[in-house]
Amino acid sequence: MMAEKNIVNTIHDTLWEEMKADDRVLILGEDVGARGGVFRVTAGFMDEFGEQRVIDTPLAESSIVGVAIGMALHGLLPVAEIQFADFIHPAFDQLVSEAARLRYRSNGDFGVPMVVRAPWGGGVHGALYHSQSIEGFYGHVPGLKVVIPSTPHDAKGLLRAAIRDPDPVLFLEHKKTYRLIKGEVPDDAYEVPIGPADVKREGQDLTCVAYGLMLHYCLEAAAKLQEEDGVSVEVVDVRTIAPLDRQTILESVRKTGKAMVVYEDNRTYGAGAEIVATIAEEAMFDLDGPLVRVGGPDIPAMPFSGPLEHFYMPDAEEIHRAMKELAAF
Amino acid sequence: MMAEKNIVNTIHDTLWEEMKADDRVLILGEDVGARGGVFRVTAGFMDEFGEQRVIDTPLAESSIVGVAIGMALHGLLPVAEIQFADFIHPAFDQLVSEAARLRYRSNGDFGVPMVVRAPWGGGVHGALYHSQSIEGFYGHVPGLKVVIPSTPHDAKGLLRAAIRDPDPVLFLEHKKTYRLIKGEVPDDAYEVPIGPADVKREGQDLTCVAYGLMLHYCLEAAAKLQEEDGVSVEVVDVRTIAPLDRQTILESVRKTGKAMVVYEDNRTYGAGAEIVATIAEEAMFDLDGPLVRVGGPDIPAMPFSGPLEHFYMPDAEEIHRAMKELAAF
Amino acid sequence: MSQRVKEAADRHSPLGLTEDDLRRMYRTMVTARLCDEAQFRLNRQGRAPFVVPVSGHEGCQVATAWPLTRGKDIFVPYYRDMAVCLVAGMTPKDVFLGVFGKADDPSSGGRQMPAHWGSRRLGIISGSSPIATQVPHASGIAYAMKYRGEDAVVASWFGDGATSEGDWHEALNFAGIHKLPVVFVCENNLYAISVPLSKQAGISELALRAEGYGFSGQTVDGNDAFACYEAMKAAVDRARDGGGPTLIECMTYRFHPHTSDDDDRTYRTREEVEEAKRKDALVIFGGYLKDVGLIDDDGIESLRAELKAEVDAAVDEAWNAADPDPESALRHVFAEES
Amino acid sequence: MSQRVKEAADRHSPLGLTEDDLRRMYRTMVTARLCDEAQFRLNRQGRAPFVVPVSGHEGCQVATAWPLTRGKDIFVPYYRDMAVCLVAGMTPKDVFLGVFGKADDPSSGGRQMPAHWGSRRLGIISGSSPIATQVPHASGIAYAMKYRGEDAVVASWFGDGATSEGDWHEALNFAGIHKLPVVFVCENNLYAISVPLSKQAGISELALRAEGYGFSGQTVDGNDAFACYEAMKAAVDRARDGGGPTLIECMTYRFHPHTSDDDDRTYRTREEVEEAKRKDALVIFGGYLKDVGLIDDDGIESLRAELKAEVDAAVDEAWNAADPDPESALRHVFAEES
Ligand SMILES: Cc1ncc(C[n+]2csc(CCOP(=O)(O)OP(=O)(O)O)c2C)c(N)n1
Ligand SMILES: Cc1ncc(C[n+]2csc(CCOP(=O)(O)OP(=O)(O)O)c2C)c(N)n1
Ligand SMILES: [Mg+2]
Ligand SMILES: [Mg+2]
Repeated sequence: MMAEKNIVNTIHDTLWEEMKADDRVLILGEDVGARGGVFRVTAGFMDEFGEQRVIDTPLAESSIVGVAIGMALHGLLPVAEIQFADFIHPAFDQLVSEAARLRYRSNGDFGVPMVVRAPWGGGVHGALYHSQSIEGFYGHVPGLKVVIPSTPHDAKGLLRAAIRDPDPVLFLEHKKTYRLIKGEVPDDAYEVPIGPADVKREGQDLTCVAYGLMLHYCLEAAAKLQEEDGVSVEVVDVRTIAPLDRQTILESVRKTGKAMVVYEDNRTYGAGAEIVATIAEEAMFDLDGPLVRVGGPDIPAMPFSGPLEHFYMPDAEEIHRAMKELAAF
Repeated sequence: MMAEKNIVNTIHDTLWEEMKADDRVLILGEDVGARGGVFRVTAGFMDEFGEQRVIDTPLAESSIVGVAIGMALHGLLPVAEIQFADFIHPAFDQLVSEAARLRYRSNGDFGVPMVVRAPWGGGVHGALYHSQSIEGFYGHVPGLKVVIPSTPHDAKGLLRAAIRDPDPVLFLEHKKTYRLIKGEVPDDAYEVPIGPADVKREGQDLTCVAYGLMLHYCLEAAAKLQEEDGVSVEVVDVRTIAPLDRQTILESVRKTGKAMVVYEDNRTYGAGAEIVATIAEEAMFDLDGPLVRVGGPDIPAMPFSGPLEHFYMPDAEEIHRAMKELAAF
Repeated sequence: MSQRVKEAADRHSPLGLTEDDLRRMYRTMVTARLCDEAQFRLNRQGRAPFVVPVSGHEGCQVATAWPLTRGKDIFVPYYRDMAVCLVAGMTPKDVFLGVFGKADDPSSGGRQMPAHWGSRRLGIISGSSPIATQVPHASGIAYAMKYRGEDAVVASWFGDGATSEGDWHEALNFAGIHKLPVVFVCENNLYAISVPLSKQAGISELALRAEGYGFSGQTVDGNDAFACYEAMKAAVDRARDGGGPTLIECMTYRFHPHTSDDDDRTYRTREEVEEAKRKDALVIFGGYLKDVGLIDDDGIESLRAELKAEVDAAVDEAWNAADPDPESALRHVFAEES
Repeated sequence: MSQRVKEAADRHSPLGLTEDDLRRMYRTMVTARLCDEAQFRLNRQGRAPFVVPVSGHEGCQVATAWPLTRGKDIFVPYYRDMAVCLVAGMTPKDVFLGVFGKADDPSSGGRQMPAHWGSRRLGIISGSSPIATQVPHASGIAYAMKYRGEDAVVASWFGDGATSEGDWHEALNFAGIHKLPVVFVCENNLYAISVPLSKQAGISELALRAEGYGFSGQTVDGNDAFACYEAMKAAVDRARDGGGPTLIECMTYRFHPHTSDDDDRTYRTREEVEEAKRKDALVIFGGYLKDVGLIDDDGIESLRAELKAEVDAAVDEAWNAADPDPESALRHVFAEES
């Protein structure tokens, strides 16, 4: 059995099923209760599962994560929601110093089976503080897993895997894909393993690595390039930012001989840098073209006004141009 | 006039001179007063400048930075000390969302002339929470400048430049270099500009890019390789992590045709990734050898026990081995 | 007898408020209300993608901003504070330049969402979206004022939700230790978006926390502009005289959803909202002006009409103003060589 | 008359403390003191690079840890809490395995600095260096206990400096809202390294802050083990009975520098330190045991000798234990397949 769903509904339904299946699972965050979350991801949850399991927290992200860590240390499986990824910064210390280090520092004695969900990304008129990418910060934190589903299918499978994972998982949901991206979601209880990247489109001439909203722009650009110029682009969905699946990326690059990486975060020191560096170190001699990065400009964040936001966001045209150029090299 | 000094004394003296020269400059942090700082960087300051200018703050990093921002917004030039870089994480939000964005979000109307000093780095038996590298996080924050002096000469010049800079500067001092590294420090009032990287050793055969303690290990390894094998290595001191001086690095790589990057931070998604990616994108066709990264392992942080800490830290031998291998390629 | 009544009725003179003050305070409250009505109209018309309402808060905002001295004291508001910023010197046109994200938006040149106020010229510190981050800035500014020996005061405004953030605690603690010239104003509207006060704190009067920082706190009726003014005036004078900080909590209510993106029917009954609207500070303050003979119903009507014309004109001017140049997105990451 | 004196003298029975309790409490305090003396000796000998002293805190630590039930309740200590951890079940050997960073160190296998306690088996939550981060964990654990309907309680210990961190505020606020079974214990030794209480807070009794979170706070003499025990016992019972959190502040003093890396002469007069040592909780508690005839001076001497022999043996065993295998540094980043 399958159903066509968008990503918000998929996450809503998956969380609902997980709550039904295991009462160790509970949800905490700002406005997750009566309001059902500002994106309606937990709509109806409080009525169904009660205030004890669907906790409207005080406006304090550090304690949302810190309290969730405590719950995870005492037998529960908390799923914390940070209302916007931009507001996770006050919890940086609890995530980096505590969640990510508890197992390591206790030599394996303690673990923190916690999921922290955060809607991220731009192109939604959210301005400087409702548009940010944060995977560059958290991907660099050993002990923390960072996943970014880009399709409804992966959203369900990765969320189930994240809730079952014995370690802390930062689960990033791109806001613009929430309702924009629809797809088939199997009814059965499957998991998409945390770790493996996924080839979302097979190709021979060029490898394009991306995740989040940009993955869809890359698929759009790849289709256009196939159509118009007969160039076949392989599009790899990173899917798990950390730990990074180097093998899948390198296999694709070795096959096509050309690689580009696309991400919407500020370009410099962003996640794409590690991917490019990995390819350069491991597969440079398999390349017959330059390594190309398409990323957001190095400005503090995405401005509000339409023209400024549009200036910030990489789009399918820009990606198509870069692909075409690289293919022609 | 010159004097031979170590880095701690240089920073002490430079801060002292700045305080003498401009009463808008003040210092705030934990134990900076009577205690003179846990590394004695502000020893004697409270007696000389008074409690109003040398502020022992409450144990609260977010407010150390947040209050310093307020001071900077109202005509002062605060120099905040975070006792150990590992403890800057609670201030992540004030640094990223506030200090780094105030000028941008106000369209240039406001600025935050603030310096945040933080002793960082490992190899000092500091264990998980007194050994961390943080430049990978903050280098990725447009609006924030991140500098890392590795010699007494640069420490003075960069600190003077940082205090005079109209924007927020994160000033990272490697703990192990504090007393280990001595050098000539001119008495005159010079600045080392924020931005330019510095070729610390000229060479023809290979470029080695590093900063902090690793820079010195690289210089040591380079000398050994010159001596034993007549290989001439050019060692580039990044010195300013952000904004990154790509030009100096690329010029060196184009000259030598071989490049390696060394850093003690966790390897994956660390600052070295951006440097390698930059070289790969801009200079791949000038390379006649693989791009090599030497970095710390991807474990949460440096353990306490001697054998474990030693396992973590890259050292001159390991770097020498990598250099020799690359040179021989 | 009528004499006694008049005296009993006179609440402003004892507070040092002139009739001119009353007129200008009322004008500002009404202007804020009209800007709010206009921005929601624009939002429904699809001309303003996102707006942040002030309605319900105008009384306590104008009354707590009034005791500050423009050009000397500093305002550290949050997004809800349109009326605070009007007192500080912003105009309806400034408000709508922000709403439309235009190049001349004084707060951010269209970079930030509407209602993210800021202006160096007016002494309004640029605010962000993250809640409570501005409160430590106020403490730092107050420290600088004291350090520089200025006879100035800084005030910071925030909501009830903001009091839960670590930054809020750290800011008040720092201010208390150094007895800084700062006034913290909590606009307690009983909700942080949908989260009710009972889930925000284990107490019902947040002003209670001031004692834990070594200064005094006071809870006042936010619909009673005079009560708000009296508390704020005393706090500002005390701060200016070296008496240290004060926490003032104004019990108020937000008439509209949290923002144009919110649907408050999921968490507030209509009865509760209607009940609150019956205590509208604007109506109460207008009523007082009538009682003391400063205005009558016709006067209120014509004033509304006059101000509405102003607001409508501001909307048109702002609407026709230029958008930012796309390339300008690259500017002001760092200071520019001048 | 002597009857009345005896009653006056008997402080333990009314608290439900048996003579066996008193003996074991005293043993634990003395053991902690002896471990402290040993670790500083080792530090001077260059055998222990870094040690964290407990001396001065033993009384309030043992007394506040005592009311918890091992195997059921949870301990969330900070680095100063050697005596808390001895009550929880750690042994001197465990302490020195940590001091020497050995493979069998139960807290971290030599990965963390000494005094970074932790043991799932003993119900001691692994602690880090960052101050106050453990306090929200305690609130989360307490929430889980309540959610699971356990008849358990969690206690979190921290210093005076910790109360300034945002995390501390957020943790207490959360606990107060949900009336959680948690006790917050502040070991107020008047300094955070060198920063005196007057620069840490605008108040002198931190327990005052509890009211701002909707529960009660109490300041007790940390040198009076019975006062500490009485307050803690009441708080633990209240928490277990659904009465919610309590903040207990024990006024104590650190006899040694902050750590072996510190030099406290820069910020504390020797007179102040000597004065504090004259109020040593250990001596006072021993004195009480003598008053009630449970021990005499010879007994105290022989007990010290007996325990010192134990500690010295523990030092030797720990010293001779194996170091961690270097390669093992790569383990436990994530859960390992079992
Ligand atoms: C750090 C942070 N977390 C979450 C948000 C999302 N958010 C915006 S406003 C708001 C509620 C604020 O409530 P309150 O402080 O009471 O002010 P009010 O809107 O009621 O005036 C929330 C949760 C945010 N902006 N910043
Ligand atoms: C977040 C953080 N900031 C700074 C430090 C450095 N530091 C370690 S202990 C300490 C003082 C703690 O004082 P207090 O909480 O009173 O506990 P005490 O040591 O007095 O028992 C400081 C500043 C730290 N460990 N963590
Ligand atoms: Mg509110
Ligand atoms: Mg202390």
